[in-house]
Amino acid sequence: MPKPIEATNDFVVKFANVNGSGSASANEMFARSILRMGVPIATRNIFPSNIQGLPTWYEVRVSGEGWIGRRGGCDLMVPMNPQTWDKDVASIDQGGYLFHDSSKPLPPSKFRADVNVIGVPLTEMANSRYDNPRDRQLLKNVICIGALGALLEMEHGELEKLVGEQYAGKDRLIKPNLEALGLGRDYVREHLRNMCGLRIVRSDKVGNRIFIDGNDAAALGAVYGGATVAAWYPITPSTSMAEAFGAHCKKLRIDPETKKNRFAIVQSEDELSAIGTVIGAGWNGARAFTATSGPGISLMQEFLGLAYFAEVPAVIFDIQRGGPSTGMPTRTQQSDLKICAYASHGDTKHVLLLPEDPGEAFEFAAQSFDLAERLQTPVFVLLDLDIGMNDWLTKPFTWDDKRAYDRGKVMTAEELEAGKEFGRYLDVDGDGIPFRTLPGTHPNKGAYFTRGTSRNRYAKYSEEGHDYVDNMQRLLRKFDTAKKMVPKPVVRQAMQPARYGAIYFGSTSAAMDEAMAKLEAQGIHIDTMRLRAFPFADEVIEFVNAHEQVFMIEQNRDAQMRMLLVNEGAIDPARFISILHYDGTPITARFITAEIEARLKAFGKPTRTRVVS
Amino acid sequence: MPKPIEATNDFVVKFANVNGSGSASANEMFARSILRMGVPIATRNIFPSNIQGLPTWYEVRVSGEGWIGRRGGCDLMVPMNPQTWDKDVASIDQGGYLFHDSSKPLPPSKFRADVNVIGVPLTEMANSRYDNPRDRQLLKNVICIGALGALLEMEHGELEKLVGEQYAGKDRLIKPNLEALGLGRDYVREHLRNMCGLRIVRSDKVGNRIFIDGNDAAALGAVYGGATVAAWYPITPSTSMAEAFGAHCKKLRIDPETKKNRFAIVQSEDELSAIGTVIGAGWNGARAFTATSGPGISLMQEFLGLAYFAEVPAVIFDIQRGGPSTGMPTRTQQSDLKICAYASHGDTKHVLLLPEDPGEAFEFAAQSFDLAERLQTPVFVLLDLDIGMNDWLTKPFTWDDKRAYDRGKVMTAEELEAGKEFGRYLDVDGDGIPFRTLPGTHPNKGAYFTRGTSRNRYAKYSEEGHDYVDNMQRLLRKFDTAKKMVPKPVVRQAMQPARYGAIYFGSTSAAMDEAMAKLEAQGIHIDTMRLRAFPFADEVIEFVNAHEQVFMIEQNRDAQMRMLLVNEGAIDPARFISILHYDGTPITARFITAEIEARLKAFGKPTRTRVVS
Amino acid sequence: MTYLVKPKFRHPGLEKNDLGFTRRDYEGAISTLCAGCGHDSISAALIQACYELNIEPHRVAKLSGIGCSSKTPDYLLGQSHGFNSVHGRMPSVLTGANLANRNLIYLGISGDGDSASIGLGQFVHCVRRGVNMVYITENNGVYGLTKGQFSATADRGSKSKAGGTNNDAPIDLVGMALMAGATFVGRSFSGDKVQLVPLIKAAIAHNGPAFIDVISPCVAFNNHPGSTKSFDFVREHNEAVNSIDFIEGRAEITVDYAPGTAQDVEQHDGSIIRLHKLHDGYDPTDRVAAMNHLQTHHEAGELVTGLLYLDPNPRDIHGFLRTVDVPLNRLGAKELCPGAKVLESINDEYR
Amino acid sequence: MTYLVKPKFRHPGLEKNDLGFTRRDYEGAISTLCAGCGHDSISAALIQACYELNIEPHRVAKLSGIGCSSKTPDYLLGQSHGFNSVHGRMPSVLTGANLANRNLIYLGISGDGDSASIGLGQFVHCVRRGVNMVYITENNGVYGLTKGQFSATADRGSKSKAGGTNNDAPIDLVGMALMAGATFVGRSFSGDKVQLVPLIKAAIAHNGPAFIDVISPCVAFNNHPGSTKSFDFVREHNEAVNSIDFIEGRAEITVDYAPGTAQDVEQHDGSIIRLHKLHDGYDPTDRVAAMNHLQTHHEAGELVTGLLYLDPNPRDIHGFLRTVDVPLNRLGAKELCPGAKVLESINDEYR
Ligand SMILES: Cc1ncc(C[n+]2csc(CCOP(=O)(O)OP(=O)(O)O)c2C)c(N)n1
Ligand SMILES: Cc1ncc(C[n+]2csc(CCOP(=O)(O)OP(=O)(O)O)c2C)c(N)n1
Ligand code: SF4
Ligand code: SF4
Ligand SMILES: [Mg+2]
Ligand SMILES: [Mg+2]
Repeated sequence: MPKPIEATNDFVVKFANVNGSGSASANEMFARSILRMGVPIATRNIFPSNIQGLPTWYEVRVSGEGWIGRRGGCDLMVPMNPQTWDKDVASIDQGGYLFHDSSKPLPPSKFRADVNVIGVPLTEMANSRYDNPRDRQLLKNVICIGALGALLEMEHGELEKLVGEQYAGKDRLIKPNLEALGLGRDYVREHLRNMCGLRIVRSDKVGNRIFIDGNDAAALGAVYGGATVAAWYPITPSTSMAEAFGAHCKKLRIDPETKKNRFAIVQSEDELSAIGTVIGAGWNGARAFTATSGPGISLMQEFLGLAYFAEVPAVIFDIQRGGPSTGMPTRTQQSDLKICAYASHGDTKHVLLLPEDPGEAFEFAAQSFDLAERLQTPVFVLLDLDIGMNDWLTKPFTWDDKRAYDRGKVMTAEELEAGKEFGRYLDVDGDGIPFRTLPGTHPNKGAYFTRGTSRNRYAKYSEEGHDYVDNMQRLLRKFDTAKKMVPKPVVRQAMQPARYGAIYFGSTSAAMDEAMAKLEAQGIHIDTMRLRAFPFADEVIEFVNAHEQVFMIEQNRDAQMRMLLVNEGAIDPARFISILHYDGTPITARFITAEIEARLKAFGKPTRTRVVS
Repeated sequence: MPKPIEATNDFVVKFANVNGSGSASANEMFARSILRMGVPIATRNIFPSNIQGLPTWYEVRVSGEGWIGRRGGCDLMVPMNPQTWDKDVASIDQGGYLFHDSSKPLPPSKFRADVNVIGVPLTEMANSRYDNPRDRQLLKNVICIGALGALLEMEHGELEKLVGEQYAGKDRLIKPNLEALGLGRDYVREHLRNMCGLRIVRSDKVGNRIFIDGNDAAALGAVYGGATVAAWYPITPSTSMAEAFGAHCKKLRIDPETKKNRFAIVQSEDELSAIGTVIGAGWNGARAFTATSGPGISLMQEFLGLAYFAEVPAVIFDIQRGGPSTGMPTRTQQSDLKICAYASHGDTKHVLLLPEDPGEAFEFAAQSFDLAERLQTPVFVLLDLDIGMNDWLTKPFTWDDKRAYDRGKVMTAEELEAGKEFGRYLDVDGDGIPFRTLPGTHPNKGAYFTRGTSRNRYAKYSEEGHDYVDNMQRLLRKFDTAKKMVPKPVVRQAMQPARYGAIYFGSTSAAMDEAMAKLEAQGIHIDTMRLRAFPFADEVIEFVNAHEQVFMIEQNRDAQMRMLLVNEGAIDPARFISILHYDGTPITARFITAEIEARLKAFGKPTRTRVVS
Repeated sequence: MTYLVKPKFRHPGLEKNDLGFTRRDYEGAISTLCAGCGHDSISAALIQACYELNIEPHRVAKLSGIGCSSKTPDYLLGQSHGFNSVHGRMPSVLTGANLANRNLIYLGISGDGDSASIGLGQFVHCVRRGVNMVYITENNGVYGLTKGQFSATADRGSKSKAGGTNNDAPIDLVGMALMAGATFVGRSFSGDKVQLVPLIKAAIAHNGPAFIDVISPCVAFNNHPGSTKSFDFVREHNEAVNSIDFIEGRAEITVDYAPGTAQDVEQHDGSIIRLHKLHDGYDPTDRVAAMNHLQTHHEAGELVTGLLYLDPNPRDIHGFLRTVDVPLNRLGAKELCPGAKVLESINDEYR
Repeated sequence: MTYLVKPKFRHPGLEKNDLGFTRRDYEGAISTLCAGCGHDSISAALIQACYELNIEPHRVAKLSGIGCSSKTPDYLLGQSHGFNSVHGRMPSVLTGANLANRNLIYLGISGDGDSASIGLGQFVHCVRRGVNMVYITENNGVYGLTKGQFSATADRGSKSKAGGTNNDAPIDLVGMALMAGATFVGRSFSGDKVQLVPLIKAAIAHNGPAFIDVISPCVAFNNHPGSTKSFDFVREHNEAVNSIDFIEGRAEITVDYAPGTAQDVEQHDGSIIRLHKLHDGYDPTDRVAAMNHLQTHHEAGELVTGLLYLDPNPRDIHGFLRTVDVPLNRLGAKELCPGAKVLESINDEYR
């Protein structure tokens, strides 16, 4: 028997459950109580594409140091699903703990010699205390949490407080829940003292951070960003973003006098319709968005080309999942970069925003509407399932009340009346961005016909090659303008001058921070750059050129971001070393460090003098 | 007045007409009669997105040397459309000829001093000879051709022979047409002797070549390649390919006994449906294709990802037009490379075939079905409007009767019965290509469930990361196998060892041949490589690496092929010098030579010693 | 036969409507359609209806898909914004435009290919959401712009110009609209301006999804014997259930009709549709009966035209969604952004 | 209430059908749907129908889109090939499969979201082409797999589990199928196997587009009061127009029925559908009357079930296209490739 793992505020607990069995709320209560003790956590739901009956897991990483990427491994397993028992038990780290419902005896073959078994007769306890089968099921989960809390020496009061908050208003439910918590705690105190080397002690590392999922955050960002029209078609993992937008609007967007809605949400019949409605609304001057995932992006391709070419603002939230095709609908990936950046047939380029977490999802969501209206083009906000559907610790949202919406170049009735020249596709300012007018603006000035065909600067249909080329070149100028408007990359200089750089983006961020700290501690110095948008600011290219070799970390198979960098930045691909993680699980610091270490080993020690020129 | 242009078998005649006015058949007769004199020609229709009333042009390049790319410029203009008269007259080369209907006098301001005016009172002649308005209109065009023939000293007998062939069976029409031809000829002989320095003399440069448009050729290739199911939705410029397939099938694919059809053509309700039907048929073992253009490719994205991931054979003919969006529907471009090569969300790669002319369109069309079934994946045949809708001189089609269709790895009932192991996604041969079975094959062996979700090697649904990764890596291996199966690039070594290379593909070929000959004649030596497929064979990358700088000639704005090369070949983009032509007209040798010369001038003389390392 | 010459807009001097606009103020760019195309007559009818209704031209938004028919918005109401979107997907674009600004008049113009082939789904779904619009299909049974292939409204057995026979069952857009919950449904003929203009006027006054299927022969590709969408065929088989007068709210009603021959229906905005019954017992406010009538007569080879169904008190999408009266595109940060203070308390909910 | 427990397939020993197959030979993988889901009962009915009809399991091809309902082909006929395609686009895939091999039985299984929302266009167009298939929608009024949003078949005013109200007019798939030219149209209820099994059998025997809309409650998201697709609601409002017996061609007909109470309709393959009339005067061979009946009763809040329409002599797409009798996927170069000699003369045409 290996030494039992001992750890304080630094371990992984994993719950194995059956989909639809109602364990989620107890599990989340467990996680949140750790947060309330000031200890950072990262939680991840691993769920199937199914409504009821298939296995789900809930991972809680406790990290006093504040690493909120997925860690991998498991120190304490709570396998409540007989279907996956064997696999779950097998996945425990050596010396780890197996916390199980010991009501029914299991043969020894079902356990492992190198794992510490902790049994609590949860079902027995629940059945002997409660009569109603529903109570038995639900409160069993609560007993379990009470027991776990005691095992990890958590503050029981925090669990109790959460029960109070959760059932505020439904007071009838508070007492049995508190009691169940107590039952679990008492059993452990009585029978299982000092059985577990894992513990949680109060800390102050959470600070004022909030714990929220990215879809919810992005939806709130859309409310703050002034979105009024949303059109969407349900698809995992984007559905909860559209639904959260509705929920926020119902609270925040009701006209106080008339009680009417300052928003319109349409559940479209499919994604073609959803993006069409967004484009129609954008054309007519409302801030509009859709939320979708890969298959939806594929279906929107034709319309996206129209919006690019006819220059209509639109915001698309793509909550990326495992592709291609239906792929792994409940797994995470960063594999829609190419189809978003170059959406549609013909020559096109689109703006992408790449938030790293729910905090930035809120920010970028709000900003995307300014960008879409300023640039008169589709703007993609690329989340992924990991950010979108998991709760993340993130800095609290802020808003500057002095911030005004940038509605872009919209010519007003007054300007038209005053005789200002209007040419819908005229590059008056040299930035490639023309003025537009909104329908209904002026009785006899400024009306124009919007089309997806070639036309001249005054929006008249034209099949002349020079009109077409003129327009296509202006669109390139506009894309150049976008470079300066999108969020800048974030650079972190290593503690010593570094030959190596690393580039990453999106949800890789949390794992990357941790990986870099580990490598730095080992004396491996790497400068990093986090991309936050496409097109790339000039400093992105400069960063690459300033390093001999650049690790390019992505969560897809085909190194899609590398392709964008190489193509748009005219960078020699040989500069890049791709590190690709694409099995559908969130990337881990362990994976990144192992990969980087292996590559460096292959090159020879990183501290040696330059070997590549 | 500049010297009138003198040229034999080397000039451009351009007809300006009104869409829908019935001039096409006379113009084509003019062109074909030149061919019959053994003189190579290249003809191009320039037409609007309209049915009747807007301007069209028909360009006939006469090239004794056999250059069949578009030349540009105009030596002899036949402006029959008052709407575009000014523009047409302005477009004549200095010293060129304006051949017009002089029935109505025009003010001198309508002519040019530096252009030779040749007037024939076509309307007057037709009206005085014919009573019926329809005859007047149609036969005026024939008089015109008779006159032009005489002007260029063509063999009148060839025109007469063509009339006979065209109206074979409608003998009643032959006489008036012959008469009209004669009227035109006689007028010229009488009034306009020696007015024109352009002439056509019999030659033997046409040889046994045929004159056919690429859509027709591709359709015939599909017949020879064994396509039985076609599903399509009309879209310019692909419509005529689908329609030609139907026409060929009606002649070549009727069961001689039952008179029933050995083909099924469905005019689908849109492109999503068309590709769905192709995939359904391919899944069920028929050779199936669709024909479309850019907007259709956009709409097919979701299904293309399914076919990639579920590994279903499908052939897609994309007759490219000007994008993005509806773009320039009646103009040519090579701008669907990226959306085809990387079609759909998630990580995907697709096979592209790139014929240079109708001859290769026939070949590749036939071959595409072998590739699709062998590789069990979508195969794109990329034509463009220039190849697809214009008649080209091309080598005659050939077929080897010993050639068998490669139906790929399909496990038979006998093999299953004999106990051969079947795993739908099992890489039995190490080439990444698994076996499939067809529905209905065997009563209790080999059935499987096809899906777009992740699954294991035995086609069972799986959300396991390792099953997913295993499958995605096999797909990469399969793509690697494809490299060796697709048509090889065609290399042409310069007469002297060359520092510079040039890469091109598709319809650029004709202009490129001519440009290279011209440059070579000037002592500029460039090796060239014509790409014929994606993925790239290893020699493509080797070619690039063997040259200091490589001109990359494309008919799109964003250098899409360069992107594919750089990304897939890990080539430093700095090696490429992009030459991009994308105004919707076919690229010309003049454009290419001018661009290359300009770049070389900027670098310094090409014969100097190496300046770049 | 006037329909064979390109329709010319007559400009009767400086005749002005109540707003002071002449007919010319409602015209657009010069049509590039074929001489004699039915679609041009529909454009003329739309121009006339808008002129007579005293609509401010710039308060109309014209939307279409792709096709000859979908080009026509460019040929009318030059002072209105237009949007020639993508093939078959105009309904969703119109829906979005309407949501952004409820105060304009939305004119959706489409073809049978655009709405019945590629666009069938969007057409039906847009109607079922109750979008307030006038949706017109210029129905010629073929794809004009791609040169005459059958569209989904072509009748089974009808012959193409090239000699082919249509095998697929036809889609009846009027039936579809009725099934999808359209609250104003009419059918007319491009050659019958007398019927069409008041229908359009009534549809514009209607405060919900108004659909008019206008049979509009394609002279280039579908006007031959054997076609069921030719001028001759339509004239022969046209069975109007009623003829209508459209009377704006404020107009006084003076004429009396023999009982049973006319029926007045008042719309939501006070306008009155006076129906002169041509077909015994046809009640256009009874949806089920209307559908039955249509099916029965279609089976008998007749083309039923007129105002086929009307719900005089429809609800539109803004009513369903309870949106504010101010157009959403006019709201600014003041109305839309909850501000920093609210955000602080929201943060608290996530701790 | 048996429908609340997960339907179990009973295996009555080794009972075999005429081909020697047991019921187990018609089963598939274990269902992963919710316990009590209506869809599982439909799978059971399909299994039973195929067993009773003595179909060779591998001669069926099962196709579906995406959704809980679209997963079910995996849970039946494990010896058949299946194709779980993309959302809403199964009809086009099935069309292609059918064209490739006319000799299999094509079973299209879909949901209301899959066929009425995203897939409405494909559904209608597939039907209008006359594809020979059995097309079943497992209709629960919601998107089960994405957790309970309204689908396009939800009735206006019906309430979601989360408390929302549906504003959009419902799509009646049966009405759509009838309008689109389906030659066999039925509606049934997942909880009524007695009605459903013979309907499926008759549909399989039908040589054209056969459509059955099966109301199939979603116990997870749409089985609450206020839903019009709950078990209780359907039971209360179910109005069967007939009940049917399906009699295979070779079976002898022995029983006599009181005149006027039963009607025998013979299908193309000789099989007989015996209709026991439950609703006076309902004639399922009269399409227009069927539509009228449906509309009238739907308006009255009733759910009309049974065999609603049947054309006993349909034509299918292969008939329209005049394809050869041999499946196209069996033809080889010999039949398909015209060869080198022919090519030479083709070359000549282009000189
Ligand atoms: C996605 C897409 N597919 C195909 C086309 C080609 N196309 C243009 S118009 C048209 C059909 C138009 O038919 P209809 O709507 O009936 O209009 P009509 O020309 O008959 O008035 C088609 C197929 C297109 N523009 N876009
Ligand atoms: C293109 C696309 N959009 C959205 C989805 C997500 N999605 C999966 S199933 C489904 C709805 C299924 O509803 P229905 O067909 O009624 O089946 P049910 O689950 O109710 O049986 C949706 C929207 C998808 N898979 N693909
Ligand atoms: S082709 Fe037909 S629909 Fe198009 S403009 Fe001509 S007549 Fe009209
Ligand atoms: S969610 Fe509804 S439709 Fe899906 S399996 Fe469960 S009960 Fe059936
Ligand atoms: Mg049409
Ligand atoms: Mg459903």
